[in-house]
Amino acid sequence: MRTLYYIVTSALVRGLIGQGITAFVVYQGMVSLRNALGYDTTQGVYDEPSGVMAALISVIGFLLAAGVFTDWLKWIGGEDPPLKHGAQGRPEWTRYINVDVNHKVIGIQYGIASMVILLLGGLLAIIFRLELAMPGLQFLDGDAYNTLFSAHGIIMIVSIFSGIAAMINYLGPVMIGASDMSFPRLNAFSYWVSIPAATVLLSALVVGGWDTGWVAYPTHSTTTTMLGVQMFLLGFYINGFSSIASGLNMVVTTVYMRAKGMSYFRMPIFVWAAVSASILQATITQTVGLALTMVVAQRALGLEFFTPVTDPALIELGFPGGDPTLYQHLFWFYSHPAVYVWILPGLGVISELLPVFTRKPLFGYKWIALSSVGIALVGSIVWAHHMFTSGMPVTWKIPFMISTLFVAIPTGVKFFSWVATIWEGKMRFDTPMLFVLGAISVFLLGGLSGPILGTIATDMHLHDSYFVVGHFHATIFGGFVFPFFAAIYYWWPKATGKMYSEALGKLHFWIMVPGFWVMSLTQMRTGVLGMRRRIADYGPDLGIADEQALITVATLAIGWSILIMLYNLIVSLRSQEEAVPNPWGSRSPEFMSPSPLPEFNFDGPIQVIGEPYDYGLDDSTYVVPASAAGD
Amino acid sequence: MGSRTRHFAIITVLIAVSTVVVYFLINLYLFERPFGASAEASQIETMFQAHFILMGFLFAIIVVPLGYAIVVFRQKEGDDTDAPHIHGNTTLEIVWTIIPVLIVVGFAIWGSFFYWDLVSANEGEVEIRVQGYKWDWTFYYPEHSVPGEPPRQDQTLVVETGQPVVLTMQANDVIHAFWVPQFRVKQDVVPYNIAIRSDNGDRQVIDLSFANPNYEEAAEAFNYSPQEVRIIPDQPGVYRLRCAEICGTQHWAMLANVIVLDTDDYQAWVNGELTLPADPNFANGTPDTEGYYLDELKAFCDEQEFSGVNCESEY
Amino acid sequence: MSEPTKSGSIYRRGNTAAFWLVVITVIELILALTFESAILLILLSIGKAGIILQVFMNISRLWNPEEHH
Amino acid sequence: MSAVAHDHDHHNPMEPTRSEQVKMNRLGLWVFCLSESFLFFALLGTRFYLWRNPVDGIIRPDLAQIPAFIFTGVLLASSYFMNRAEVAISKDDRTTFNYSMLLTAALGLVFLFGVVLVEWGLATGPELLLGDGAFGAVFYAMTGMHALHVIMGIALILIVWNNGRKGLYTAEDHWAVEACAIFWHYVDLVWVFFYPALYLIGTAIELHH
Repeated sequence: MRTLYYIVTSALVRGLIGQGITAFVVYQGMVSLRNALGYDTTQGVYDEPSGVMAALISVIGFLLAAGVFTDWLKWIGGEDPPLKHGAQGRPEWTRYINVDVNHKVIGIQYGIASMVILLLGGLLAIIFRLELAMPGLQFLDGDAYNTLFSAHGIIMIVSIFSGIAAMINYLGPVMIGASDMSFPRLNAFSYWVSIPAATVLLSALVVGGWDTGWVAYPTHSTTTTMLGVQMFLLGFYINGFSSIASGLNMVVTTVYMRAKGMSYFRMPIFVWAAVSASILQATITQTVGLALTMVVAQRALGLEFFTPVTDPALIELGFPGGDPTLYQHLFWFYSHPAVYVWILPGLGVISELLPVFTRKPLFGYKWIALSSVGIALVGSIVWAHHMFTSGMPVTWKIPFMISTLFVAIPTGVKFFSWVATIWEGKMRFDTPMLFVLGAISVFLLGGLSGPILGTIATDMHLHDSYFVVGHFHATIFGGFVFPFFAAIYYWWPKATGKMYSEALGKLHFWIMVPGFWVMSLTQMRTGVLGMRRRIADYGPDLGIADEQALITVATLAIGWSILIMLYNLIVSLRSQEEAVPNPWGSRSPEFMSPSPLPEFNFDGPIQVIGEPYDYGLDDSTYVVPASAAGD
Repeated sequence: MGSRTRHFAIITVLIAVSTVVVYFLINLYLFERPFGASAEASQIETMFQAHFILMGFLFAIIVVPLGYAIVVFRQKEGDDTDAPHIHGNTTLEIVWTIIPVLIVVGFAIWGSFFYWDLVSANEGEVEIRVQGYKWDWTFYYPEHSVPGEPPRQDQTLVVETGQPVVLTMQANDVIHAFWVPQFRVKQDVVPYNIAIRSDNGDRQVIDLSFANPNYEEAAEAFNYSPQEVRIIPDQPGVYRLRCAEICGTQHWAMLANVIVLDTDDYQAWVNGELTLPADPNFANGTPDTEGYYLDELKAFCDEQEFSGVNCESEY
Repeated sequence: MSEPTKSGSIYRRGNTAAFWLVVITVIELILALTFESAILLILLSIGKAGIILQVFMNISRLWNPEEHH
Repeated sequence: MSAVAHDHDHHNPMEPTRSEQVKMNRLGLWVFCLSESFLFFALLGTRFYLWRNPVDGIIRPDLAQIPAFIFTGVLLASSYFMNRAEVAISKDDRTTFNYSMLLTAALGLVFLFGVVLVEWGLATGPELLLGDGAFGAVFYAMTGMHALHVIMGIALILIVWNNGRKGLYTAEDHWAVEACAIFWHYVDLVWVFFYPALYLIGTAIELHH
């Protein structure tokens, strides 16, 4: 009974109820208002402008009901409320469903959200992979298929954002020796705004689905009659607030909260990657927000941003029409670098774990650190390579081809430095290390299939084909999924104080890596042979039926392996055995503290007195308590 | 021979061998290309080969040392000591930055000229207009039309061997994309004529459509330049045009036949003496697999005596 | 810290900045109606932005946080 | 299960001091401004991408110049008073602080109503319609997005004015006033670029409505 009471009165449940009520009230109010003004509100599954308004305001409803704004409202009234730490007299587990300012709690909240959303996105993928396993339409029609793959895309993206936020939030502050983020309340806001964003996004599936893919190119997105598109656009948009706020928070935290003696080039390498990703996240997210708003506005208000040719009277006067390629520029200006936001933290995890498991210093620390920044910078000026076939002038395409190829250089530096770290290293193959090696191999697949898409001549054949699907999944699995799993296994004993089963972890790895290789390479192969992306069916004339079946089998294998991981982790929580504080022999600050970490990470300020990765050097220390540093 | 030198000698040999093996695997099996039916296809094949060689080499240079280190240097049973303390080597870092820079610059310069060459106008090219709409394609042949009358149109793209063609494209609803894998070219097809509110609040549509008999004047007046792509078809056969940009419910079924004919057959088609296979479009009928039309195409191939490879490999 | 002369000069700094902002805005309008030079107008905007960033927004406090006390 | 060890001593041994927190707040606000700049640069990019034609190059709708000029002046004046308020609180001059804050908010409101009632023509009938191709779309998007920030700025000013009236800020510690000032000047800064982009740059195209 108490448990039920705690759940019902939690911020999560209150927020969801608040959001539902707000959405209902605003929607009904708007419909009545529009009826009174003489608009027709009976077209479509729901009245679109009213739905947009209801969705936007419902987010505020959620946040108010969940209590995210409580402290800020007090501040408006002239109070200065202190930060509330701890479970507020409730059991500890309720911290994860209530608004909590502790960065570790928020990190774990993000992690759970990420896994839940990952399972949902994976389920959708499995449904349409079963459809594609054979030529011919079996159990889905065009609209259902289009909704499923569009939802798979954006749901996975939300999952990835939660995943990197989990890693950055949990690890960022403790790795630099801080007690928390710079802005703990803003941090909580970042997490909690992503929940109503997700519900708005998922509501797209109930209000009619949408068939635009996650890119939502006009003029298809501005004219489609599948009304879920609005909820998709808004959900995507609102999730952007979360990205911007958490990016900003991490940047400021890194600048001002580092422990004494921790110069930028003595930070754990993951922090470099996290900061590079955070800078991108805090800035470029705005442009996709604008692009999405523009589509929403064109649909709901009639602002003609993307309608190519206007009426003759206006043209004769010299009035310009809209342009559908404008959207593509604004969208990819964000969405290409966004891929680097997703993979940089993952690449950081690879660089972080390699020295620990090879017992050797990270080869070329500064080069790896700066290559993260380099990837972020170069990655920001390559967006139009998604538009090589869009009808852009040739003179615009060529500079983008050149800048795209240059991404290979910082990425290459990372790869070579990893190999040099492993060379002559005394490697141990615990589960996290296996996933790191898997990540390197899979990211290599993604990396090597990149340049062929970057040169325009070959991209003309491969653009929008299944080759791109294979390439994209390889970069994201290699750059995010495998490192994320490596991170989960690696920091699990630190975060929970319990150890998972190595045997099950290795089983997970040995199913997932071959499964992914088969899936990705076969996707690329079918793409070269002529399979388009985003199609509900393909002809037997392409001769790719066997390959398609193989992809489906591989997808199922990956799905099962992830279930094994979840089983492994959940079972470990019930184990009686406590994990040792530093099972991997790491030098990183978080392993200097007990497991799980205390509320404020350390008993007191710490101080950096050496290099972070001096494995193999006797008498070298990285961090000590400031009180023991003796100065 | 020191152990370090021995290790490097072994991996050098392994890298060389792996590069060759991986290149052949990619080229002959993994990334098998569809039959090439245009001059562009053979041209682009050079670029594919260059990339495959690069892929093979880069794959080998990362995976071979990685695998070798895993096998040779792994922690031995009962050894708890750390590995040697090697924290970096600036010369090495500079080398593996500069060499990729050189490769990238080379590829960028070569790729730019290559692409420029690929899309430049060919001598004596004729225009065929391609219109994409939900969910089918129509082709207009101004070459075979009478001025002032509605242009000649067909649901099949028919081109002549060796005759350079410039395909100009427009969509009249949403963005579609023109892709014939055997030609190796792809081009988005962008909409042109959705009207907006005019003074009295109505919506108007101006006719910049290829179907307009006065298309040329209209295009000139409104400064309208449609998307274009150039091909020189060189292998007779039947191929499929597939829409490559998501465009709604039946995007997957937005297909058209592309038929490359030699000069005699092409003339026969111009004169209306050649019957073409049906248009594989399901937008107005029951969606079915493309297989339904394959027998018909096969029969057409046999009848035309198309050299086996293009028709056999297709169906 | 808050000597009258010094704070008076801070007020004056604001006055001067506002004066120049208005002057540039007038120049902008006149330029637009006579020359139609986009580059010149953008340069003038950047000048105005510089004044606002430096005088009104005190951007230098980011790297020199103590200067206003 | 718990990711955080039970710890009932809720005292943070590494809590940032007030001056450290203010430094962080300041950087945070500037990063936020940088972030917003991407939004406004994207809008400017949209304007220059769409408002052009093959004959004249960069173009703009021929909108009434005088009201736009006056409202631009009003926004500049409000920025001036915002600055005055911030200087006043830093030397503990409460009277100047109070009336300057109120004046800033009032001038902000004048600007807002100027845009909404006159430029959008809600009072006088619009020169430019929402659906007038790229002209209408970009004009309403840019002024609308800016007006949204003006509204947020005015709300912030009124909150800070109210808290200042209660005596919550001192000459040494008035971060809220500084934050409010930076945000308000930022809104002005955006208009510095939007005003010429919308009203001055490019060949004027006559409107018929």
